[in-house]
Amino acid sequence: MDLTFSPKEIAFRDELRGWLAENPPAPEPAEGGEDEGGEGAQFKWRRDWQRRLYDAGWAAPAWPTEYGGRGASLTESAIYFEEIGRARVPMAANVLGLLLGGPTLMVWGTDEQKERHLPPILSAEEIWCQGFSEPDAGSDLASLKTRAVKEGDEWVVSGQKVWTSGAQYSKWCMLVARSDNEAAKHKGLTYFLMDMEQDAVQVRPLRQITGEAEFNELFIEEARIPDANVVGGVGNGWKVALTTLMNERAGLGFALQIRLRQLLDDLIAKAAERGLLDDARIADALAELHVRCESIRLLAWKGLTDVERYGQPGPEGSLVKWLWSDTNQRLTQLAVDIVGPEALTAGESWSYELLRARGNTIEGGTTEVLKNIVAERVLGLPRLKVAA
Amino acid sequence: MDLTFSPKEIAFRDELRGWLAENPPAPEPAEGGEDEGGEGAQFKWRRDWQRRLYDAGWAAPAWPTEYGGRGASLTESAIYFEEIGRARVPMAANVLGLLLGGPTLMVWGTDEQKERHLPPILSAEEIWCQGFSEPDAGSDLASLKTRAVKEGDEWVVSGQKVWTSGAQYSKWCMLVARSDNEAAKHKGLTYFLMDMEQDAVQVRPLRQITGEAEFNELFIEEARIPDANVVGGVGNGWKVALTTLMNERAGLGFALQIRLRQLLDDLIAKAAERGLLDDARIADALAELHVRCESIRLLAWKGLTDVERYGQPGPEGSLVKWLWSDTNQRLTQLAVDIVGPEALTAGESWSYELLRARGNTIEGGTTEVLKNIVAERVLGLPRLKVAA
Amino acid sequence: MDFGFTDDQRDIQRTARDLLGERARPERVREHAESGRMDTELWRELCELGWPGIAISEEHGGGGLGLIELGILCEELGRSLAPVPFLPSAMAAAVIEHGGSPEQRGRWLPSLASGESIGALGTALDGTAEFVIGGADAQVIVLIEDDGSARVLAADEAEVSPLASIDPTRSAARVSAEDGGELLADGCAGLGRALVAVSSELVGVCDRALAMTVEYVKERKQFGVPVGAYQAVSHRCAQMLLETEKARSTAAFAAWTADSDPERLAEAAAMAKAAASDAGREVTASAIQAHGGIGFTWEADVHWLYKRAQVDAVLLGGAGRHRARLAEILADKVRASAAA
Amino acid sequence: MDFGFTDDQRDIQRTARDLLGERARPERVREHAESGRMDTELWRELCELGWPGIAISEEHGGGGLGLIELGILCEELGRSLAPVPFLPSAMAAAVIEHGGSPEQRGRWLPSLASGESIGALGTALDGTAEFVIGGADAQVIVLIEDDGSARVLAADEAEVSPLASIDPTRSAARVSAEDGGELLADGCAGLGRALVAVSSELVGVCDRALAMTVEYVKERKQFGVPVGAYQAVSHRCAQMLLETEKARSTAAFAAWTADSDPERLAEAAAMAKAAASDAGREVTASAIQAHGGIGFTWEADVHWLYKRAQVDAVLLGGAGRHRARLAEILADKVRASAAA
Repeated sequence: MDLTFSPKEIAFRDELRGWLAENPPAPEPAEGGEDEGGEGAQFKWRRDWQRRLYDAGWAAPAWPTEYGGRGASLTESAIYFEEIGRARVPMAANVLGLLLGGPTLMVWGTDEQKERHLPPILSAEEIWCQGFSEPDAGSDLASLKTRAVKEGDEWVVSGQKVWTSGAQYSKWCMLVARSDNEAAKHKGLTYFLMDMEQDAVQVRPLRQITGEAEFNELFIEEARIPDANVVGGVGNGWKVALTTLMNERAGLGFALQIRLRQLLDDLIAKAAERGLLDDARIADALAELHVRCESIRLLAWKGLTDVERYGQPGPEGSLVKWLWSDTNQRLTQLAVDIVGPEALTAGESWSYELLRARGNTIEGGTTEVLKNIVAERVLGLPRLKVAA
Repeated sequence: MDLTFSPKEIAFRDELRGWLAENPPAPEPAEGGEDEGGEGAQFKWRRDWQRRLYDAGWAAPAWPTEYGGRGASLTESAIYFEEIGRARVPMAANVLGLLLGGPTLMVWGTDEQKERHLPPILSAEEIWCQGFSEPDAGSDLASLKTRAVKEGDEWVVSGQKVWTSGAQYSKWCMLVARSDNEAAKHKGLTYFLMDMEQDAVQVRPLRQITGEAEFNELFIEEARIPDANVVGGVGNGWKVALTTLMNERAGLGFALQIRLRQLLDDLIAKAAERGLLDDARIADALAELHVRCESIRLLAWKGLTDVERYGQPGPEGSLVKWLWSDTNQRLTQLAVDIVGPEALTAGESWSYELLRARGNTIEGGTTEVLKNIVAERVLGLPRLKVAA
Repeated sequence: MDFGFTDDQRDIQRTARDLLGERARPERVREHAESGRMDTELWRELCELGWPGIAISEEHGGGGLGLIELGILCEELGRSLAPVPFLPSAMAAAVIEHGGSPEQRGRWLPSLASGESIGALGTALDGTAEFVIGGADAQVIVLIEDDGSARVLAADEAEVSPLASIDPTRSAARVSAEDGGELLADGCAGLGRALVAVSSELVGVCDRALAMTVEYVKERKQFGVPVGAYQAVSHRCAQMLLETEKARSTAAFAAWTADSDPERLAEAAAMAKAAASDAGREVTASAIQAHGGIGFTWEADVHWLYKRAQVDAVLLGGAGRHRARLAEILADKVRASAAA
Repeated sequence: MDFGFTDDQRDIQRTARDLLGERARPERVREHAESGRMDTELWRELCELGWPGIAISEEHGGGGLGLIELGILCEELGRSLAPVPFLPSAMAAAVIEHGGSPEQRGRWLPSLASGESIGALGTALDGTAEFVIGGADAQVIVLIEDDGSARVLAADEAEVSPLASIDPTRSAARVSAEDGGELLADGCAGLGRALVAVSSELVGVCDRALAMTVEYVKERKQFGVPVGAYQAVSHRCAQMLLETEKARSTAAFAAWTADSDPERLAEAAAMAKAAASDAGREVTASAIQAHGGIGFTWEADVHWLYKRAQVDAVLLGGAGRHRARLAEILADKVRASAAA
């Protein structure tokens, strides 16, 4: 057991930290203000920021050097996200392309696909979005209904997707659709790259309880996808999608964990300012959040050790996501008690955090699904078979 | 809405309270010390106490006057249990006969059965126990395996029962057994009165985590039961047993609720003595227990209103039992923090309460089963059908 | 001992529910919430029906009914989230009626009873209340200071700065008045009643959140069966019911004490607010979770309940503050019994 | 950054688990618990293997290993509930080694390292410790007062009254000594290590409770399927794992700081004890519940884990006390950063 960084890792961290200090992002623009191309000022800001990361070689350090990354180790990659979070810089515009699309192509893509797609992902020239969820499928990937029918060397795709973030800015969508109605439920799926720039694809923003629209619905009516844009082979979509999902939590976890730490530090400072650290009830609740925050950090790093020692990330990662989301909800709720009713003023950052946190236990795997995963895959408990 | 007692109810309460004040039970004997007939000193004490209640007409006020009760209303019956709890007198020896056996016979028994059995139940001359649960059935009454086979005008019964309290002192057992293997699961059950005084019935004490043995296992090997001891008809055991179970919680709930109140008052006094009411964390936890205690009291009385207005007790009673058991566990756990490690000394009453409380969420319907009942019968949610 | 409503009370409940079911449909509530305006048409209608004055004495133009009846209306309004300033106005009236002099009652209550004036009640520190529900619409504002003293002010005697609360079905404002207004004889006498009113509203919010959830999870299927069949969901719903019933029973008890056993009101009101504040937060959060992704959307409407619950939960002090108050009452009892 | 054990550490873990799996079978533990005697035979064997001295410096006859290795043994002993006084003895040794003078270390440590003496550690008020684990078997008793001062006493210098703890797998006593004994230079220096030791034991208790539960709910059927398939049970098990892993990760971190970053030990030890105390109570209570009626019986053995967890949870202060300590540390940090 050694909970220190190696000299190489420290050098990596210091280089990044130095670069971030010398290259602060532009000030965050106000919400709204769509420009001519329909790109919001906020998104443009994030795209500009990714370009600067790209120019400096910091857009995707975990990618192999041959694809423009730095071949960073898992630990270095975690350090990268910790530092990105710590510096409070914006999220790279093409985060889904960098974290999910790119890595999925590296595993399953053809040489042509890699050559064609990886460079514009990295440079934020082409934004990617993810079309997995459907309104009627929820946590149940195997019951997807979007249908793909082969016509010559094209696929004709119709259906509806939901929870696609960044769809309005995206050139490509990682789409999972049913290409074979006869095959067993998850065997008939195929993974496509769908060009978003066609009339057959309509994007409708999905407003959430915070009032903003981070996500979208996609309405797809006879969209055309060339056969060359199948990833990983026809009928293999389930497996390819799992690769994407596996990558989903790994890196972001470290950024989220740091964000939680920052919120907690802000809250402790606020409590101190109001003299509430002398209230044993508040002090107890804050200390409990501190313990949880540290547990999340430790469990995240421990998960990394397991990957480095035994290969693939284990389902234990579900514990981190579960604990993080629950803790963020408790933290933002406690903030209302510490800050006072003013925290419930719209536009106040605490009120935003409170509302946004409600999504944490739903997005990226509901807590209920995570508990199922833990029970079945970590503890080996029998799977519940239900009869209709 | 009127949360006061009527003059008649107040008179009832005052009469009982006066009688209890003038007729305190004998001092509680030490544990152990079996007498010749195998009756523990504690049980003899409880039997003597019931005889005194009986002589004064206070053994079962809810029973109709024709059977030796007072025809007390539901509210008076609740008052009875509150006062019994408040006076900290022992539990009547034949509590299962008084609360379950007698009332079940009154609904389902023949005139001969009532005449034969009700008087000795009331006087504690013949003690009753309940033989429903089985080792492999748990919460699933329909899967009982104890078998009853008709031979002439007798039934021959074999099987195993568990969680029968007071079996070693009992003359009669309310036994549910499978009398028809062909019928659908819960249709093949019959409710019997089994004479415990036969060699075919062996009682083995079941030691629990407190070290004592409140409960027993019954091993039944070809016990004989005359056909005249069938209650409610052959094949009707499911319905008859439900009558018993319905009665199980109604009265005792009020005694338990008062007991909880007393424990909480003791704990608050202890906290005050140690200056811990000034600790905001402890004060908060105690106040929360106070709110829960009061909610239990209110919900229990509210349930009674519903019965008086709409007939049968509703499944809302499950809420009271669930909340009570959870609260008692929290209370006894908090006691350890308030009293200190001394509370973990065996023989200390707080250590007994802590250990005994663990059974509360299991006995008389596990919390999991109660939640199922609330979900299905109160909220009308669909029942989960599982496939093996 | 009877926990049920009287026939009259049941009539009030049924009438209110029917009326609001008709006049405060979700679309209408959303429309007003999105534009941040109160529903003046509905408010006028409620005023004509005498709702604002239901618990104000007949002497001052009210209906002269009790807190149980007031609680019934609060619960129904909470259930519908109707965008009207009923609760703040009723709370202000309660504090004036039970803590004011005969002159003050005569001066302020009639217009509150008729709905001609809208009232608001806020807790202040040195003359400033940071967050007063209904404050932006009010003509009559009562400020209670930390020391328990209370003043009634006409809105133009105070500096009123509207705030955008997360719950736009009701206005909010920062209210500041260093001096001015009339000191009430007993600032706290009506506070218990105000606490019961907001607790009752929270009961309505919880009840609706549970009802919406039950309806949703019976329909929504996952892996081929309604999600409500899964224990992860069904036990969550059972827990929501338990929390709601705890809040409901303590609020009902507190309402009863107000009219029939006022010495116990302080304790009962603290209990009710503690139970209702916790229930409001937990039940509405659970409602969002049980709705899954849909629950996080603006369109699902369940978030309005969450937002109302969040605001009500801290109104006149959160659960923690009321449990602290209860602990003081419990400590007093211990001291009293030790002295006896 | 590596959270894994070294090969040597894994060897220690495996050897300990194998040995205790053989020598501290449930029947044997129950037999000793029921008769209230320590397992002297097993203790002798562990002494021969050098267990009691594992973290005592070689200079004083110990193995000179670190707190991670000590924690591994504590965890395994917690898992098996072996009726030996390892934990109290190790805690006493840690406080003497890190807070005593060279003379004191030379006087007391060698016999604790060899197991010739048994140690115990208790927190006292004015010379009296109400509940000292291992106190009835100890020859060397360390008492830490509320003010942080600590004394080492030979058992015959104190009044030792054995107590029947609810956990009879280990002795307990009330220890009183108004004066006498040797004052340690720094009473608190070793306290963090003692906290890590008991936290590690709790991790073992949780781990075993979870393992027993998982095994049971896979086998036990209700309504035709294993109860472990129901979410009410499977999600409970998942929660048990989460609590256990929180305790495990914070205990491991604290053990690591003790050897490699001692300035952070006070904070890390408080975190570990807070997390482990809560986990111990919750996980073992859940284990009983998931076992249903069987779990409430004496024969099921799961209650021994509950009892050990209850005692360990309050040992050297419960979760609440350690969170209060953490809050002080957090407040100090805020003050420091404000001053900077």
